Amino acid sequence: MVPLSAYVALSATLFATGLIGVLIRRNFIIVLMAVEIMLNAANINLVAFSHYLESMTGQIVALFVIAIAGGEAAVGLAIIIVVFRGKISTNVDEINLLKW
Amino acid sequence: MLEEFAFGFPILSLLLFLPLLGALSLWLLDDEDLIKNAALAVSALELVLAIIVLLRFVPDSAAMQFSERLRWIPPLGISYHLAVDGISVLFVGLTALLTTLIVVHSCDTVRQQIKLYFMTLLALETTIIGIFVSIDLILFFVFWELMLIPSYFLIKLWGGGVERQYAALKYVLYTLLGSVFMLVGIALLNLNYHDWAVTHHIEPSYSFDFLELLTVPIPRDQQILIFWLIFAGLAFKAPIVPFHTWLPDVLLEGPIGMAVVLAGIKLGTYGFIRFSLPLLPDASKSEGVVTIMATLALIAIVYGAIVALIQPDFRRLLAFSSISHLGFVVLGLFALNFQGLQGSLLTMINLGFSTAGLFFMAGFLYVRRHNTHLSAFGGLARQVPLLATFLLIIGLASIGLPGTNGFVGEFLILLGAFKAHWVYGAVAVTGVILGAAYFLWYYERAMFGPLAQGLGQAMADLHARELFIAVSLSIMIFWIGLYPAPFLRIMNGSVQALVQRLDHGSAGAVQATRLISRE
Amino acid sequence: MIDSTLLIILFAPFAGATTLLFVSNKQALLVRVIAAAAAGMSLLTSFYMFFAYDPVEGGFQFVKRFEWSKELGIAFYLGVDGIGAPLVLASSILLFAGIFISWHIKDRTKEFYIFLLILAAATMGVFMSLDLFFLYFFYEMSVIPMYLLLGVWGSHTKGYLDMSDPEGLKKRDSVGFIFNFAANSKEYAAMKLTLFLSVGAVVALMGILLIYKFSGLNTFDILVLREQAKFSGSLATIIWLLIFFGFASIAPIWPLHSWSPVGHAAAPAATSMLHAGVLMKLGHFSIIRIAFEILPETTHELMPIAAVLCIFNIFYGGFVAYYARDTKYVIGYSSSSHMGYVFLGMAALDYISLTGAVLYMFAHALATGMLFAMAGWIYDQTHMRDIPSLGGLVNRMPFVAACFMVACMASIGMPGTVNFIAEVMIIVGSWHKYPFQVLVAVAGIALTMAYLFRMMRGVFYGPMEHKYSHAHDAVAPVDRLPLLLMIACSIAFGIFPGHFYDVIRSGVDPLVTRITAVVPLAEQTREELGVRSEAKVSGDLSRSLLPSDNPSPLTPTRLSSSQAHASRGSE
Amino acid sequence: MVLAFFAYCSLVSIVAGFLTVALKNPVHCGIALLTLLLHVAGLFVLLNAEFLAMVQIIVYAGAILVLYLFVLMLLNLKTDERYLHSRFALILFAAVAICGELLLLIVGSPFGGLKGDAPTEVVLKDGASYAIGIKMFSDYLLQFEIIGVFLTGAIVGAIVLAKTPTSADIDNREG
Amino acid sequence: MTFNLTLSGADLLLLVPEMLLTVWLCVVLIVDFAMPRLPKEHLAYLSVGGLGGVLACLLWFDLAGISGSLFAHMFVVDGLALFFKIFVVGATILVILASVDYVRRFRFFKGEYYFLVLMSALGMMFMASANDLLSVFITLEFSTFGFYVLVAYLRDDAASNEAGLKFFILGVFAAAILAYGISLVYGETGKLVFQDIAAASYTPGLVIGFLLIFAALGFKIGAVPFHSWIPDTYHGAPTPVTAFLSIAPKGAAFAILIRMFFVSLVAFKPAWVLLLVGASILSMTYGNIVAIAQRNMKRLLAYSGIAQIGNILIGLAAGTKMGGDAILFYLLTYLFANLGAFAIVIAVGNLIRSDEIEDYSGLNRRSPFLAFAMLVFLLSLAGVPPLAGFIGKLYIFVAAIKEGLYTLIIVGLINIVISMYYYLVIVKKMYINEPTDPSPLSISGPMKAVVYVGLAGTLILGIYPQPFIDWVVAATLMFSNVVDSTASMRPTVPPFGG
Repeated sequence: MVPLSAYVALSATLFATGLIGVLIRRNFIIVLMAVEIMLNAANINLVAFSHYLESMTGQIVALFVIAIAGGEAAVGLAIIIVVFRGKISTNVDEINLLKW
Repeated sequence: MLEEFAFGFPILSLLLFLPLLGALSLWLLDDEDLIKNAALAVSALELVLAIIVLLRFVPDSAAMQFSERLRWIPPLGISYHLAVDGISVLFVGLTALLTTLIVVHSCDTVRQQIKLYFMTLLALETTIIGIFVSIDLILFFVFWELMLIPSYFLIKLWGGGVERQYAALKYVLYTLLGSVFMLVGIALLNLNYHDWAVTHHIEPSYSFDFLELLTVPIPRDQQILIFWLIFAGLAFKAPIVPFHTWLPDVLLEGPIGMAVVLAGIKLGTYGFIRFSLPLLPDASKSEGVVTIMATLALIAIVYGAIVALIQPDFRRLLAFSSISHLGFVVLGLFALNFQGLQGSLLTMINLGFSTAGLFFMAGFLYVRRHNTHLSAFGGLARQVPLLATFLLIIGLASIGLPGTNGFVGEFLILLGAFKAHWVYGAVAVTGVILGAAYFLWYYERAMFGPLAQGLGQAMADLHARELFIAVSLSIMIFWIGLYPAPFLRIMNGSVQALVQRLDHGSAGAVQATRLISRE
Repeated sequence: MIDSTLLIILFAPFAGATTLLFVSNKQALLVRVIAAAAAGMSLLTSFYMFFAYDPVEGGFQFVKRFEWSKELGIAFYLGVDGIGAPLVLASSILLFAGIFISWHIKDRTKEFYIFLLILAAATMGVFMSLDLFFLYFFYEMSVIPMYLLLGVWGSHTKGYLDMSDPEGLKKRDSVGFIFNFAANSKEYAAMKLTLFLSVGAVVALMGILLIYKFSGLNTFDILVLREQAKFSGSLATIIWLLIFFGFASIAPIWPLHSWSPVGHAAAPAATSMLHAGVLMKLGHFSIIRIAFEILPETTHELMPIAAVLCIFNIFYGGFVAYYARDTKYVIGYSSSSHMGYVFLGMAALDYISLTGAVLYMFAHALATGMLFAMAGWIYDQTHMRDIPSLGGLVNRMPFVAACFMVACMASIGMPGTVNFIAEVMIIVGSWHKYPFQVLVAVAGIALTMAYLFRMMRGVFYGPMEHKYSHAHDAVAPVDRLPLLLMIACSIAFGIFPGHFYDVIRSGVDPLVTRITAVVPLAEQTREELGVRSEAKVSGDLSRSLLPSDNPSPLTPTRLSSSQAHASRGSE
Repeated sequence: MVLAFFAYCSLVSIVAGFLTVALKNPVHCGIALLTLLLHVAGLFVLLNAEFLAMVQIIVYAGAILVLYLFVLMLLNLKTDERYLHSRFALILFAAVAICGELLLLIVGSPFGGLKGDAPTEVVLKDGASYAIGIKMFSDYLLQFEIIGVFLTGAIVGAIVLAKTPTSADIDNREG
Repeated sequence: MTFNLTLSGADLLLLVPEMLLTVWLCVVLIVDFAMPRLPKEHLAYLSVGGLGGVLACLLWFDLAGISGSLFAHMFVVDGLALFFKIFVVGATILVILASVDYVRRFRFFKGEYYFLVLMSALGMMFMASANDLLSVFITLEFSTFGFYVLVAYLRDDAASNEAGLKFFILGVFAAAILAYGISLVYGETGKLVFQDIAAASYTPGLVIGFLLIFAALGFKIGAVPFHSWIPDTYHGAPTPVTAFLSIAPKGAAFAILIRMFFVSLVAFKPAWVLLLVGASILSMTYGNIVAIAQRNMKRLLAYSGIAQIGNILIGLAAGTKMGGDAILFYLLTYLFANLGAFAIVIAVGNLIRSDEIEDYSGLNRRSPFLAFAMLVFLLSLAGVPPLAGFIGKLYIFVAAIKEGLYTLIIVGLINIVISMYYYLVIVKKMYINEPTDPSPLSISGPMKAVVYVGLAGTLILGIYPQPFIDWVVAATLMFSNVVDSTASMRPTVPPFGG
């Protein structure tokens, strides 16, 4: 039997990977992908807890997370397309009309 | 509100406010002659009132007479308290007389803003009378300060000199600087009254009333402090020597009327004899105070006389002679004996005739030459004999020639001074000698000798009004000189009481009055 | 109708301001008339309030209370005591005068009057608030109108730095300059003023909040806090310091004063009047109302701080005023200097001195109001505030010159004006505790005299430049009315201060009793407060002073030595 | 066996996750992400969540990731020369430190939440899909409906942003 | 595993406002499609009408005291929820009215604008009722996605696109963090409903979970250090959207924060008070100091918004019922003042096509009404009596001082002065400076209505706030037992202690 902590450790590793990815990558699309990794990390957690806590709630939350991710991906990619039309770039550094 | 009319009729209030009312009524007039006559009438009426007061005054009494009392600011113990006694009553008459004479003199000499001039002058008279009749210290202070305002304008607007602005400001500033310290002194008297009441659990309250303040003892140290605080105010006004620098400027730059008032009415020394000495007897007779005051007085006498000696300008000369004379007065005061005090008091009155008279004379000269500098004169005796005569009469009075009023006063002072300490007397005598020297020397140079350049037939002798002034003054001079008894009798009672109080000190005297008032 | 006197006083200006919102700026006369009517209403009611105030009864009168917020313990609680009443009166007098002083403002008249009315009403609100919250509410409310009034309608000292003396000395080299640097912009002045006041306000707010918390009463009601709030030693000290320095910054006490003259100088005349006349008094008043009422012991302990600082106030302000070259700076610094007297009177914590301090606030409001009004007039006529550049204006404006003289006299404390009474009281009351300060104060009076006369001479006398020959005197009744009103009040109250004194005293007495735990001296006869104990004394004296049968009290005649001895023993 | 499958899936997931973040070419990143998603689905199977595993593959891998790849193709992105954020070193240091601590704390945490009403045997009896369905349409009905509205809105939003407007959409009648 | 859903008519009644709005936004969308010739501002009035109905319904709920919970307590209708729903709907109405002129600038998809605004409003209404972490996650994302689109709505404007992109990236990042945090909390407690979580013990997983959730919500409200999207997004977004974004989501997020801290985490109060104090101090100070340097009105309001959030966090840090009341009240004052200020920015922006502060020079001469209204709003934001902001700030401070948060209050007071400065700089520009172009400005009817509502709200809340105070006090009644000031007296539990 796989211990719960293994799942948690896996999820945490993935979350950390995604987090670092979001923070260091310049390309917006890859940043979005890193966010997807983080969401997946959350899902692993949820499903694992659902299993070990013998409650369906976790799975349902995971399902909603997937749905939300889908909706946001649609909107987000639309935004990226809009920006791309204007600037021909998807890099964080180059989108600097507004100073940080 | 009104608590008492000792006389049955508020004659002092009338005396006090008549000139002010006159001044206000002048405002309504437009015609110049009418204004002059009205001003004359007002001042004459005032003089008549003053004479009535003098006649109804009970001589040889130390009591406060014609007392009027009205609560003004009860919680602080400030009241509208008017009264005269032997010390102050003569000054009232003097003021009324001099104002009348000034009005007479001004009818010819003042050319511009006549209405305003007479209004200011009459207002000034009110404030000066106020100073003399106030028994409440705050009321006194009020008039003391208010006097500055008409003075300031008189000097500034009608002064003859180019530096009159400066002189006016200097006068007001100096006097005010002193008076604020005097105010503290007055406040301290009040506080002392209060504290004494608190510690004795008697009707604790504040009071600025001179008579009530007399009823409490004051610790000696505090007396000395208060003395010097009040001294600051009085010394500037008097002026006592190191504080005198405004005087020559004002007398020179200001109009004759103002000069007459400042030189003739000795407000500063009146303050000493009215308030400082009776309220602060222990301080007044303390060795330090006496020594300092006497020293200052002697310095004033000698310094004033010497400086006067070398003045080519008549009015400047008079200014320094006035300082010198004031030295006599102060010396007499701080001789602290009956003769000295009486002499001082009389001299203060005398100066109102002699020094003021000399200023009138200077005015007469000024009208004729628009200058009082020696270079403008010479050989006048032949040209204007009347003027020369009266100048001599008044001048001799100022020197103190026997037979004139000056002699009586100075004699009494010297007597008092010798009695106090022979050195004082000895030094003071040199002042008399120098006094004779500077006046006579100047007189000789101005009146005799060759006729000055440009001094032709244009020079007219005294005309009627001027003659009136000169004669009035001369009458007074000879009256006091030959028969001073009525005046001395008026003073006697009060001066006697003062001397006794000085002897007893404040604590001793107080017990008596408190016991009396409690019966 | 219960008693809505205070509501009328307070809300008449607000109502006026609201009405003005709906009036077009083009109808300038209507705007002015509405403003004047609102202020007049307030003024008349203030006079009624002041004279209807019953000093025998004392305490807070005309009280109005509306529950405002139960959760926070706030009530809209109005009432005046003997300290608030005169200051309300002063505010309404200055507001009314200010309306007329500003009669000729052309630029955005409506807005000007709106802000002026709000400013004045807010100050009145402070003086009548019995709730800490509303006190602070109105206090803070008065700041912003100041900003706009200064910023929009204020004046610069144009090219001040480049101007030179008749002697050819650059202004910037003169001694006065170091105190006035960078002050030639009205925006700067307005911002500085607002920020200073805001800092002071938040410091005070901190103190108020601490009172609120540690009283544990869940109320801002000053009367309740006064009776029930107890604070431990160090806490009370902290609160007191916060309250004191928070409010003293508007007063302004010495190291915190620098906004004030700058602000005075930049402000338009009516604003300077209100600013110097009443706004600065908010500080003193609030200290009295909060620190004195709620923290009496601490006040007793710490008030000497004010006594020390007031020396600097008096001297520093006085000297800078002496060296200043700008009419409004002179008056501004003189105000700053004179506020030292108020602090002195407050610091002495004596019945008389505190009464004097309150009276002085009133007196100073009138005197400074007049001075600023006329400085404003002169500026309007000549567009010049630089004293050496002016001169000889007496020929062009004799009426203003005469009024200026009166105002100077009042400011100096010339007898006959109410300032004199106040000064005497402060001196009398403070001597016991602070003799040195009293001497400084009287020297300050002389100093005041010096700079005011110096200014008067520089402005009104001496040779006049030709370019000022178009300057006008205040001839029209609307121009003369405010000046005459202020002069009349100053002199009338100076000569008849009886009611005034009684009113203030009725407010001061319980306060000082609480603080010093010394029973007021005439406590036994308080019920006959109007007459007090003097009646008896003077009765005795009048008997003893009849001239005919009594000798002068100078003469210690009828006293036998044994009697003297006995009485001396009893002493 | 279970352990080996878990080990396989988790290791591949981690590597794929790392590659997603680290690779230069966005398309390669997408492929790595796809790998990750598929292996996570495997983990779901391991946890008796077969319905979720299918959703993961169909929706996530099938729809969302394809969308990504489609956009990448559409925009024709090239490999980045400098692919890291300009301030990456600092951020990386901080992020690694924070993540490390996070990891330690989380792994050390007990995660002993209250047991629910769906023990494994019950779920296995009717199947995970059934269990999810029951839950979804009873307790979580509202959220489900909200997601429905959300997805509608998302479609409209995406269209509004991304659609090339036709002349009918350009509405200048009102100025 | 049995199906046990029962919904009575009374239960459904609780959902009526949301259902009404859902139907209405579909109506708006359909009307837009079906009647392409309909002037678009009619859509705005249509939306406002629908929202008016929702508002009426909500007010009826509030007055009639209708409350309850559905779906295993995951959807609650209580005073707090109703307050925030009214808040959100009110803000939405005002924003739609303020948008009418601005929407004319869009070249296409004007109708969808209103649809998306209503969509976001719907999401925020659900947020107000969310009582479990799943609902929090879903409704948060629901309300935010609308903003992603709205912020980037000016498709031809690079700044708007960029703003949308930044907002989106950080938004989904926050969503991922939120999801992960929820998963951890779920793992530690096995529950998602706030009340159930409250029973949980104190473990690192739970702490980290809540920290992550707080971080995500911090992104939402823009508290430092999660504020970085705020200035750019505010700057780039269409101004009405900025206005909307600056108010409604904040309110809704505070509904969640209040529930989370006051219900779930009440036992750990000493720990999170420190956290909130830190966030509050940073937000206030950073926001105000950076605001001083701003040259653009929207950016300035963005930074001032960060500072205002810091102020509101003071109330949360107080952690008492009174703190909650103060937050609600402050949000109300903020609603009127901030929305009013933005309305003016929109109006001026419409007229002179600029948001630079410099271009506000002499506004008083060009339009006294606008300048005066702006003055009132800015001063209210600065906290000057007799305006609403003053009461709001005071309420917050009173709540905080009762808990002894002296440092926080001192910092808050200092910040009032700092903020006074930059608000006054704008006032100076408007009133003292001379306009470069003195032509007068006038604004349209709907905009005027918004400004009047803002003015009225700002003044009424400042002068007679008692009814509103009563309202907020009633709205947080359910916390009076949960959180009281004695909670702070419990022994401190270190956040990461063993």
